[in-house]
Amino acid sequence: MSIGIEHFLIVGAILFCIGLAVALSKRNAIGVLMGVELMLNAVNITLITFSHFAVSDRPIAGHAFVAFSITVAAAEAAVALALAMSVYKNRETVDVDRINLLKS
Amino acid sequence: MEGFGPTFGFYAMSALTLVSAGGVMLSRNLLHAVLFLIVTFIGVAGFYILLSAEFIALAQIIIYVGAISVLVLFAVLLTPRAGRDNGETKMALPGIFLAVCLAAVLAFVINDTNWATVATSPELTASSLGEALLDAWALPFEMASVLLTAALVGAIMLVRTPEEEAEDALR
Amino acid sequence: MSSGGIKTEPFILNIGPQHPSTHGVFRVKATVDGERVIDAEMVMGYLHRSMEKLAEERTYTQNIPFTDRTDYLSSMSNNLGYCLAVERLAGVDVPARGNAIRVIMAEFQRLSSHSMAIGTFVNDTGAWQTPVMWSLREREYILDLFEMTSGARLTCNYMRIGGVSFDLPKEFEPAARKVLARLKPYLDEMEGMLTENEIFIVRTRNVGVLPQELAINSSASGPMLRGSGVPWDIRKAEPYCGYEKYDFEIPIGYQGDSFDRFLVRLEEMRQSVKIIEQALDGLPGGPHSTQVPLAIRPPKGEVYGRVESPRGELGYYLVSDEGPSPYRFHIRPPALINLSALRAMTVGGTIADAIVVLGSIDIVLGEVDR
Amino acid sequence: MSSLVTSNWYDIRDLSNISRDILEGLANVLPHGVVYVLAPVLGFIATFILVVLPSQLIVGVYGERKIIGRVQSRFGPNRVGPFGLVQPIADSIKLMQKEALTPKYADRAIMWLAPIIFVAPCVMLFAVIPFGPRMILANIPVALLYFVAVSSMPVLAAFMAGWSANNKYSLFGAIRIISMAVSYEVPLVLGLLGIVLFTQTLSLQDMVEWQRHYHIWLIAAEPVAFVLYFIGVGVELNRTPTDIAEAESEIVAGYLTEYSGMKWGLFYGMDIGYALAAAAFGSTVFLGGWSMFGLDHWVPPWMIIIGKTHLFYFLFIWTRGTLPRLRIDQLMSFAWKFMLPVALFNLLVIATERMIWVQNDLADGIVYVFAAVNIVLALAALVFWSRFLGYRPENTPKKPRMVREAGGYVPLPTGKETR
Repeated sequence: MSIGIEHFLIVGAILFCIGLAVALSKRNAIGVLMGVELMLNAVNITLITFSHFAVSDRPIAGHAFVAFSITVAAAEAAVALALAMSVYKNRETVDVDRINLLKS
Repeated sequence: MEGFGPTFGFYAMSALTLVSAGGVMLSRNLLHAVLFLIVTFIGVAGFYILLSAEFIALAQIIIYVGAISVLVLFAVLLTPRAGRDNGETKMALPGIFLAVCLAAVLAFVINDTNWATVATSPELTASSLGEALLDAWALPFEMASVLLTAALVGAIMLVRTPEEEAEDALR
Repeated sequence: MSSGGIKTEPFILNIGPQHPSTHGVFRVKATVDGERVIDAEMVMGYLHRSMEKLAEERTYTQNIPFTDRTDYLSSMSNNLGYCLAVERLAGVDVPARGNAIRVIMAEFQRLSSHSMAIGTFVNDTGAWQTPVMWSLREREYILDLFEMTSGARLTCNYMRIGGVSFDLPKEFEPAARKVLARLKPYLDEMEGMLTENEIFIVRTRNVGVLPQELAINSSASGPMLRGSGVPWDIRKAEPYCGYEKYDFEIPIGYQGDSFDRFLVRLEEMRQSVKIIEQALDGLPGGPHSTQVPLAIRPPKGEVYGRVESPRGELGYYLVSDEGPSPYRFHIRPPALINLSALRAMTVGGTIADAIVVLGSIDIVLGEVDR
Repeated sequence: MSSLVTSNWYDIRDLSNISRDILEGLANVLPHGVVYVLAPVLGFIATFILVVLPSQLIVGVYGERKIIGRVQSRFGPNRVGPFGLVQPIADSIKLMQKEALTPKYADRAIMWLAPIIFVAPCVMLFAVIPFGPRMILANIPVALLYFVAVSSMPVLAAFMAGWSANNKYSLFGAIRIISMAVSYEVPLVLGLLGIVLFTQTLSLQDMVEWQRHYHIWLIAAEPVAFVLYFIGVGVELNRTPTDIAEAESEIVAGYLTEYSGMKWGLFYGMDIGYALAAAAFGSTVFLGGWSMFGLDHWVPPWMIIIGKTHLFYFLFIWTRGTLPRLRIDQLMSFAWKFMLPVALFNLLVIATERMIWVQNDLADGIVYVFAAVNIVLALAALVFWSRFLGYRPENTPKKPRMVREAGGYVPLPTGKETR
């Protein structure tokens, strides 16, 4: 039995969909953020998989892309959490359903 | 990828990653969800090692497990006890339905495509990654550093209290 | 972890009654916001043994052991304060040798108590047991001297109305000089280790500041008051036992923080060494005690006698109705009254600061709760 | 790699010979493939039995208690067995007999998991430490990163322990430990980055080879990195003067408050295990690892590295026995205001030196010049930066004021004495 590119891609896809479901369904802003992190990780798995398996003249591109992705994810997590804190400070809730300033 | 070791590793890692990702979805306690998320990150790092990307795997553990999850833990602890449930919104069912549909489509595409793969994977080391980052991707690399600085400043500005702003205004 | 704009719910942290650094069974109900203490309520009385009431059923002489057990780290000073009050009430004179022995013992007691206070204080700042072990080591030598004279190490019960219970043994003086010779380098060592230690300084400087006015208004005494820069010492202000004959100085602090209180205690130990040396040099002969009846019946009246105990002004208020036991027996415990300023000193600091402040007050719960 | 050891199994300078011979012997007997599974297991057990366990019991528990005892002018354990040597075993037997309590409202699953998660990374850390030219369990090319990554795990375990106990003191410990770990990881990694710049490798074995080749230890070449490592790792390990997360006098025992019995014992034992791992890593990177200026030809290299590890560990014990504890905000500002700028400055200096070295194609001896320059710069940075941040030790009065008469106010001195 051998493990090929499809196996890794399937895992990445499932992880992405779980992340999407979490991000779409959670009420807590921090929960939504966790879903987004899961999706980013799923994408990273896919990138590394392609870098490992796919035919390419420059396979290191996948690794480089993942390095950037992790960097951006770190920045994104910091800013998103700061936003959540800031929203909580002003509205005293992190419930995304109740953050509806634009609704009259 | 042949042999018992990689196969076993793959299934073990898949089980670990996907089960704990499901835990993020299902657990009622937000802190449990964060802990499941950490396990997911470790599982993803395991995948990277299976794909012989050790440097990325360890960076994943340092950044995700060591820093991002700690940040999330902090955010959870700073919200009051009432804000620590992990419930769903009204739009949960459509969201989950959408995710399932997407999973089906992706699975179909992945199975249907005839992937062109290499027989022997290239040897990708940390030093080759470093050379690539400073050679082909020098501009994105510098921009990432600018982004990090901007995020740092932005995060600090967002969580500043009115008193601190007043203090700075007086200066 | 200050949370300026974020509305957080402060929570109540019970420091004590079972806690490693409350020096006994004392409880601070601290309301904390993150690490910061925003309110502190003291709860005491866990060790109350109703000594003041019990003392009304016993004769004046029988009450002396009670005073041992209030402040169990400085039993000699407590004995002395009580005996002075009774002597003043009954009009008993103490022979010169008795007074000199009393001074020697009280000052040795101050050395042992301050040594313990500094040790536990540094322990509260987080030094892992080392300073307290060193302090205990030096204290043991002093306790050996007490054992030599009174037969007991901790609760000595040595002073009597009219003098002391036994004369000094022959071997006391050389032994005492040996202990003093040992103490001087130890004090230098302790001073060098702690006043040069940057971590210790940042932990204690500007922590638990007690301003002069507040110190006086809360009627703090002892090293607490002197640390705030008020030169008040009963030994100078109202000399007893012939303290006016000895040459010593009062150390006072700069701004009343924990570090100042530490400095004052350390310097007081040096001054005590100086006093003991003078007393040993000029030790007069003669009887060590005047004979008083065992069931002494002082004339009707009331008296307040006070001494400078290691913790501050220790006062005994006695009312006599010409009976064999006091009609009213009241103690002014310095530790309790020094503790009353705790809230003002801890609020606004962190939890770690509160522990340091509590350590710098040097409380003995046996005295606080009596 | 190195040709200094023979490959005879009796050459105890390299214990891997023995294990290799055992494995080859087994390979003839056992079916094909089994020996490959057996090898890591055997290596793991061997490492654990040979290094971790005795170090931990004899040096970690007994040595620490004995040395701390001497520091505190007492004897330390001297009752159980000769010189009290059996004390650690007696302690662990006692701990196993005790009941491991779980509070009623604790999060049982996490509270049960936390000690296990705390233990596992400790043993993993020893896998990348080279104990000899070939005595290394996993000679992975990114060993330095591996070490940093794995050592960030126990922090999470400690957080889980503190949070799950549902105790306010535990929660304080948990919050403190994660904030400390996040703050100190940054200067620590920046310090190690300077090492990587000089040695051009992430592999610990190659670092040892580098130090052998240039006949200099990296502690001399980069003193700032060593200081950053020592302080940073001390914070992460919760060693005094930075044992803020389990500050006994403040928050009882921090995240360990509600643990008892062998669960507490695991935390306690693994604390020492982590300290030993950090010491082994530190002596590999900074103190030349198993090499010793040619002495490694005569003495088994694993003896040298274990000796250095214990020497390094002695530093931890020494600071623990002598220093008071910092406050959490002071520790944080020390990390961000002092250590981070110094680490960045150090990195700049190292990078410049490396550039000069490479571009001018200088001889090997230039390392000594760089070492001298770095030591001078380290001292200068220490003095200058601390003065810049407002460190004025001469303003702290060392003696109280003295008066002769009681009574009245003595006005407060103005100006300089207050800081």
